[in-house]
Amino acid sequence: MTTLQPQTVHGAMFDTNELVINMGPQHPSTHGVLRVVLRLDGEKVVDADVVMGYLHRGIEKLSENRNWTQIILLTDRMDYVAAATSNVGYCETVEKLLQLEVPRRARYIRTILCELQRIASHCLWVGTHAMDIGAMTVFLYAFRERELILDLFEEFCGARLTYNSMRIGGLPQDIPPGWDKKVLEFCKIMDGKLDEYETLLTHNRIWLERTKGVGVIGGPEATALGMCGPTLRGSGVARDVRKDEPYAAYDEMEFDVPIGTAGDTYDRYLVRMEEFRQSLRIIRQATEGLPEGPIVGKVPRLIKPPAGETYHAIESPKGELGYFIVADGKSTNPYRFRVRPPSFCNLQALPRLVRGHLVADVVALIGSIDIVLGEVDR
Amino acid sequence: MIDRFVIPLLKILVVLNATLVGVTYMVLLERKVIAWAQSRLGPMRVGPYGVLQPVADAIKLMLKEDITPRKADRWVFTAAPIISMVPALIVYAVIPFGPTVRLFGHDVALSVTDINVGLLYIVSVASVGVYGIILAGYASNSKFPLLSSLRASAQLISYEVAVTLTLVSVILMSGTLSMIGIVNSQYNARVWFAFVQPMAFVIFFIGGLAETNRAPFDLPEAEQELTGGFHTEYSGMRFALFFLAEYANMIVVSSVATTLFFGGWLRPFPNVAVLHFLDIVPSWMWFLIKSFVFLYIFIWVRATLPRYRYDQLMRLGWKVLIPLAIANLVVTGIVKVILS
Amino acid sequence: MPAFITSLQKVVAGTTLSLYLGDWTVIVPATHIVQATHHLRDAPEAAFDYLSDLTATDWPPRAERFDVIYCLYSTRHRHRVRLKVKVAENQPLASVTGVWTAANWLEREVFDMFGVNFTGHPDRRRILMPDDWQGYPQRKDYPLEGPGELLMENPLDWLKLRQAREEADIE
Amino acid sequence: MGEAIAFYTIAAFILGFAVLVVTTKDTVHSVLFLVLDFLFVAALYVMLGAQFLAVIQVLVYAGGIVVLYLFVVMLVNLKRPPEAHHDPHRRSKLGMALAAAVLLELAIIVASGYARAASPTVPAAAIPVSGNTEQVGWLLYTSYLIPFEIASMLLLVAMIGAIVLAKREL
Repeated sequence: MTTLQPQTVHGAMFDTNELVINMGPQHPSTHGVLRVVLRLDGEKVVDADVVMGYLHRGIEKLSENRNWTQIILLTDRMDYVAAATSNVGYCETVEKLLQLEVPRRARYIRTILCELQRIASHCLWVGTHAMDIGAMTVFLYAFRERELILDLFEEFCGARLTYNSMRIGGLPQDIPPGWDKKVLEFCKIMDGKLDEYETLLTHNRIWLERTKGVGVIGGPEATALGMCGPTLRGSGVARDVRKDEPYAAYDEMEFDVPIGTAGDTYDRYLVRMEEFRQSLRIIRQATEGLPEGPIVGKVPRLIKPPAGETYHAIESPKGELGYFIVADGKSTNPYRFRVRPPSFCNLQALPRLVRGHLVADVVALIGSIDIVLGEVDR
Repeated sequence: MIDRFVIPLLKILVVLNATLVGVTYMVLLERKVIAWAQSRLGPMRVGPYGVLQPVADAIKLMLKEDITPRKADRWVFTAAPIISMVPALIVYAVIPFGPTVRLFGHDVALSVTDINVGLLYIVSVASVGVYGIILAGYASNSKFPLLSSLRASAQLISYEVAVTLTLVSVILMSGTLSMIGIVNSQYNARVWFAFVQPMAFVIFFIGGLAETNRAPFDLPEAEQELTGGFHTEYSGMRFALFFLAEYANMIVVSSVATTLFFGGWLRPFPNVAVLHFLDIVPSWMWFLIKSFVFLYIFIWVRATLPRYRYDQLMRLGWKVLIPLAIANLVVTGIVKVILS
Repeated sequence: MPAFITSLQKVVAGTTLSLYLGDWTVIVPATHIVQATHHLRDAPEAAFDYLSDLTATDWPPRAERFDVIYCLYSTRHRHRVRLKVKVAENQPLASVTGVWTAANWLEREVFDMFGVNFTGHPDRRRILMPDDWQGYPQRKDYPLEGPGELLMENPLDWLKLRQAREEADIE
Repeated sequence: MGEAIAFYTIAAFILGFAVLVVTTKDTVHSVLFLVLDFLFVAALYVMLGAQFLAVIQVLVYAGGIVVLYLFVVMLVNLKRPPEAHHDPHRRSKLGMALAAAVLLELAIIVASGYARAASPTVPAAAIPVSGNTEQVGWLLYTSYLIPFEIASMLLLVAMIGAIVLAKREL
């Protein structure tokens, strides 16, 4: 059921009828099960309504009935292309509630994992985004490199997609011997491959024509719309949780936050491409300066935070991933578990972005705001 | 009797079968070349290096359920794939694969026929092919195919203008509309027309990409936007016909480009006696090699470039290619008058 | 105490404060929410231009059973505050979509999950659950198994639903 | 003999499709029959040795103009309310009378036309070029230059008019 109805457009001479089409939930470029109802005047989008919930599994409700450790596994299933980041965010929130100190080595490894995850997620983004605009080779190139990251994760925790790679207070296990060498090796490979993607896209005239001036949104408007992450930074707002409210070991890292100027699809693309490089920079620093020491803090046998609530945000590849958790101090599960999903908040901008553009731009914009439906619907 | 009936029929048989086999292998070639471009292997399971993949594809498509949507326009829905396939095949009637050769005691021209308006024949038959796409979109009674068929027909009609104008420049150079005549005039002029009409060739090739709905102009079947385009509702062999028609059209564009701009069956520098040893490669082979190069470029472009947007495509067609083609035509005419 | 809280207390009467784990929480009377949020967004010392999150918590035995929580962030000053409002079931709560457009979907989600009665919302529909869903899943008294489905299996509801689907099909 | 058979077959098809064009209920089908009609007319031209004209017929009419017809028919909502079919101002008798008059005129022309052979305006000997296409070109740019230019002006006017009508803002 949707609110969009086709209307009659009155022209000077003729009246024409609008067309309402359903993009999704089964559509090759809605990145899963998103459904966008478009009201079209010819090929021009007059209005769009986003319908979601097809992947709603009630993770928030589920978590209120699981104990604190079991929830880590559920957080994997939200942003499934960046599962480790969700793990880190959740564990840190609980650590904040428990007022638990995490060892420095664990924080460093978390940083490395988060940044590897960011590269993996951005690989998927650049691949699908380019594919949506018709450049299909980039997709396979990006997946080739994502594969290397998945191998690294597999070596670290045994899983390739849903890692369950964190524990409250630290890590489940230390990194395998030689893993840090492989990470550095990967950084070297990735440097060259990034240039390869950019050769295919950044100065390609068709790519420029398809992305420049498409979905322009200014900084203040984007902020008010609750956009976050690279999507917001593309509009020139230097908002990065890693810099503003540092977590893990980001306060010890040196990196820049790239921001765009025009706020269009091309700037969002450039921001993310630069983020690849900044992530590599962080990984290098963290791997080379990896301190020795324990990997788990002083975690109580029974995890039962005192009554209270907190909101803690981290920078996931998609943007600000926040956890709002209420503990009642009595039971061994959270009283309220709330996720602030970055994809959801970015997706909210979609109707605003597509209005007045063509059907082809809709897919470009869905790609440009980089959503994962697992996280939108939870 | 033999010259009048048997040889033409044999020629039709050979050309038709060669085309169909070529088309199916074109599909394999495309999959392989794109796979190599994307650091993959492509089909490898059916036969050594996947060479029997087209056979498997054909069997699969023929055995698939043939679905007609309930609210579709049944007759038109059935006719549409045929309408798009037939023009793609009958165009081959006028394409010369080689000069007249002597085979088994008969003089055989290596083309099905040579008519004095051959070039116009190709253009007009190709213009009928657009019906297949429009009708497929209409008859499916579904919104995405309809949008796609509108895009396709607008695209075909627009680019046809530019392409036809470039052909006129070639006609001015050759003074004939016969395909064989055009090749012969390139022999007499001692130069391939691509070198005297570079602009026309570039416009023709871009227009050819657009007319065959190939990347970066594959908007009508942009699956990322229109979930498959005008053949969304088709399945089985009817879908295959659209698919084959596209590849057949690609071969047509490559053959026409070869004939008009790259000397058809002529070897490089046909008038230079020193290069006589090149004749060891038969003339029809030269034709195939040249066409193959174009087909390869078709695939290469697809693996490399993103897709244009509808309005950008139209702008390119009407505001860039057509004015350039007209300018090229006028300049050609003026130069021709001055030189004669 | 941050300056914006002092100034908020001057503008809105009846606020309560708490500080836990370094986060400030301000409890505002439900009737003053728009006023308070407007102040927090526009006052130069506050400048909360970013609505990080908007959510709710259900505390069933309490008369004002819902806490509606606004997590605010300022991109200029880089500080946070949590605004909290207590509302009873069916008690109208003014929407803050006029303050931050981001509130649109977040409020829809709170409505969908808790049934908080937002007034003045431009597009108050369910967002994650199907439009014809009964009940509000995130409430503490929402059955965890069985009855939620049974609500849908009420024969009359089923008939209505089926009829609606058939009509949609015909279109 | 063979030629006559071919001619009458083609003529029968042309007439048959023409009847189908006006009698078919579905407008899109009717346009499709029109295409078939044009294709058979082109075949008739080939029989007359006018290959150029045949090819142009297919290119311009079948491949170009009717495509636009199809566009219009497909996109314009043709489902009229039933009362529109009973036009109170419909004058079927007047229509019949006009049709009869036209038929009569045609009959007179045919009957009298067979008596004297039509003389070509330009004798074939006056054309200095050979070949089908060349002859058409020669005639168009010599004896029929003014009609040709007027026709092209007319098309230009029609084109501009269409743009003015359709464009929402110029």
